[in-house]
Amino acid sequence: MAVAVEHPLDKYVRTEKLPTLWCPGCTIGIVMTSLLRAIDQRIREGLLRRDQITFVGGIGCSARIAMYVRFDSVRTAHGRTIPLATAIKILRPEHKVIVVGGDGDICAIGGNHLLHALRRNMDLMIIIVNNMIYGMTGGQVSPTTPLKLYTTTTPYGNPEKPLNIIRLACSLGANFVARGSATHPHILQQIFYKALGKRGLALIEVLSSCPEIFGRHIGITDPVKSFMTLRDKIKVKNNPSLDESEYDWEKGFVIGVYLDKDDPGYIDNLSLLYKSLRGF
Amino acid sequence: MRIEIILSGRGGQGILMLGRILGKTLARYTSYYVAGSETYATEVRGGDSRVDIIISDNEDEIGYVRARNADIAVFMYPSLMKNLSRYIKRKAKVFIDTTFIDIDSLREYDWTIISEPYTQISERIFGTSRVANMMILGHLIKETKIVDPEAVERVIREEMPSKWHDINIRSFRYMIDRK
Amino acid sequence: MRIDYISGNRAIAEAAIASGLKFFAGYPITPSSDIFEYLAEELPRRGGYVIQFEDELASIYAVIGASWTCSKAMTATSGPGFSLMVEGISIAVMTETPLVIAYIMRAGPATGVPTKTGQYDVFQAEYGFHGGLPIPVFAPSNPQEAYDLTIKAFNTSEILRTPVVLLSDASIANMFGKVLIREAGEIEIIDRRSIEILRKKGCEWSLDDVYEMKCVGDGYDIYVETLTHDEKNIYRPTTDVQRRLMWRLYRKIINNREVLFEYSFHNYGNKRCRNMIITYGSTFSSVSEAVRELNKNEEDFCVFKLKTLYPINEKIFYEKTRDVDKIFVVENNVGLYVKEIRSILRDKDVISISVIDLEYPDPDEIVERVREWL
Amino acid sequence: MEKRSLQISMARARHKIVVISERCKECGICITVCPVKILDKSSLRNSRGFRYPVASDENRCIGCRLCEYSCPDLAIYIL
Repeated sequence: MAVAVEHPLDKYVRTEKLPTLWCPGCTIGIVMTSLLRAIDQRIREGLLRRDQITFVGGIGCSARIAMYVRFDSVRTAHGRTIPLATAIKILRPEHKVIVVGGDGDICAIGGNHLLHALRRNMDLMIIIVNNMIYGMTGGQVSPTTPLKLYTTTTPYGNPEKPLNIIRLACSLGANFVARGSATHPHILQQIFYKALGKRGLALIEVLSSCPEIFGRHIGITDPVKSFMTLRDKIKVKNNPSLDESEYDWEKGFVIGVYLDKDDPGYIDNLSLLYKSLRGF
Repeated sequence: MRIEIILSGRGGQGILMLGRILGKTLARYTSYYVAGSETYATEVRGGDSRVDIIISDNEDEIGYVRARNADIAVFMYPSLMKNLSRYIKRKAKVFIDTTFIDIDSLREYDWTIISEPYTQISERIFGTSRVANMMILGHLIKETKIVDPEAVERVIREEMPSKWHDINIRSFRYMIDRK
Repeated sequence: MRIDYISGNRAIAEAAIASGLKFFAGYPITPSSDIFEYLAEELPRRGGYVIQFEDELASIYAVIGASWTCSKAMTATSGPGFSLMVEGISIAVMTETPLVIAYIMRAGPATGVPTKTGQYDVFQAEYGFHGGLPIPVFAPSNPQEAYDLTIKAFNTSEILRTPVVLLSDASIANMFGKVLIREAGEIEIIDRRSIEILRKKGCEWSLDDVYEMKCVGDGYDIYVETLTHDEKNIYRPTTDVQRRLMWRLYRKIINNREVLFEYSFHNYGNKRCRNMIITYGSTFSSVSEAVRELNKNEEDFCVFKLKTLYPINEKIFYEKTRDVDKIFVVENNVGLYVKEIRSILRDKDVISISVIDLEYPDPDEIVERVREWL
Repeated sequence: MEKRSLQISMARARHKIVVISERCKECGICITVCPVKILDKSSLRNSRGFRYPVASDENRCIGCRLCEYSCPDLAIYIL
């Protein structure tokens, strides 16, 4: 058994930190590997340099992606990834700066930063791994928790309508908005691949299954059943319209690229402005 | 030696600019230690503004950056005059803009009063009230000789945008050159 | 080298530029905004960046991010803004991120009187963030000190890899003074890349507990860890590792107290110093006038002005107060920093003179209050 | 019939299923997504007590990599 086995993606992973802390059957790992495959594809095609990739992660299960990938990666406080990533992008414009976080991290506590990054069309790739619950802290309600669902902080059911991240992002000026699902890793990889080539803000919401916490709340704790439950709710569309982005656990979710344009990003505008000022 | 100066007016009259030009001239072109403080209201126009400048040849004497026994004062507007009068020495040289201040209201003070309707003159000669502050500065320097007028002109050139040099320097020169 | 007549805020901005500031992120708040505004005009012309963020939270994290690209970064704020930033400062302490925060105090609590002064936030600046590891706090009392201490704040943050607070207040923000401005070539400017050089050639700093910093883009696949980590930067939730980390971060600052502690001593020509007033920041202005008044009656007062509020070099305190009978601590608050001084000078009579004043405290009031104890 | 399928498998023998057993957390997703259903839980456990997947008939692997892509723990890949 002492054979040195190496996964094809190990060169992009801090293997000394494996195994990950994610629970068995948690699909955040699939999101990570899909992203690494997309990065690998771009690197092999000569479209991206691995020393010019920076990950920024906050707090939460999915933010740990930044902990496991072998690139420059910066961890920070809960919700504060986007401003930190913004500064890195401004000072290292040649870098692809990737923000990874959960629905709570980016949409709740970091919601204001998300709003302004979208408005600025800030040149970041923001990946929101949406498991519809606060996993790391034990199952509290999140902005994307389905209506009426039991959580530890809504023991009588969630009275709040969940946030449709796609609609928010499309309305505020991001260049690229897509929804993927961890249950469809090939499509996810394609979306990531496209997003990595974008200027301006690319936001990808990735639905993921959480058997331990979300699963317990909906009564499906078996990793496979949890995975299959989510997979059955996914409909794949080539170019879905914004109306199809409806976020409803009962009705299921349409994945695909909702918005893909090529407006100048924040960095373009900034460097244009500063070039005329400095002459370089 | 400690010389204390109080400059006061209302927002928009250029009291802060007057203080900065005088302070910079003293700092750059004399060997004195200079310190000052600015107080102004939140509103840009109309509120009370006040500048204190302290000059000394000994750094330790500067300490307190408020005038308590002013040797020189400028009032371009009457609103703070009553309040500040207790910080002004007897026989201090006090410059009064009679455009806004009734000369009769000064009887109660034992000051050496130097007065002109600076704002009116400024409007008449230069077509704007905005350079009245420099006119007062010229008068102040003529009467007190605390700094070389040439140095003031240099600072005006250094500190103001070039399109404002001419009118400000002419206004500054007006009282100095007047016979 | 040039001489100018500038305000305390302007002095901070000028010194930041001279120190090699590359990135400023901020959110407007009186009375710190003119630092922001001046830098917004000047820095982009010199190759730097000035960005207004959506709030103080974003600002402090942007500064942290900028610092991890090995660019010198700062922000400026006041009490309410600093309250929002404290979370980020704790992150910066743990991740050992060099940055400078110009903290221009105003009268509080809450929104208080935004344009007026006070020294109410000395403890927030020193201890306000979670984790219990205080950071260097410098407190200028006039524009020249604001200039010099800003340069020291940048050098300190770079050498010791720590956030540093420059604690000024609304009075100093609007205080003008003759300032000797030394440009980059005329002063020692240090960045974190010179730590290894300093270590090799030997210097006054104690660098045993400071690790070399690699940045984003340096090609090392750096990992910035906010969790308790060992010497190899690996997360280890054990008491042993927590202890080692805490003590190292604490020692890093405290072992440099001799270099960091700055003060000035004024005896106003008195040979003896039976009575001493300890003060800091804009209150020094009023105290110096009060002491002149007190000394007229041969009261024999001297002033010990603190320019560093943390860390303190206790040795200097013992030395300066050896023959002193009475010690007065004058502050523009309810008597805060006096508690720090009492904890050092336990066998001395340390009297708190709190003068709460929206302007410079009235020297006459200080004289009156001090006389009650003579 | 049996003979033919064996021939096909031989022709596709280039697909080798590699399991890094120590990384496995026994979630079973790979077993479920495999279109040819050749993965199963082993009877052995790794050092953390998880029963990692083994291929019952590696020759039947069609090399679709769904297991590799769907594994959250980088524990399985196809050579």
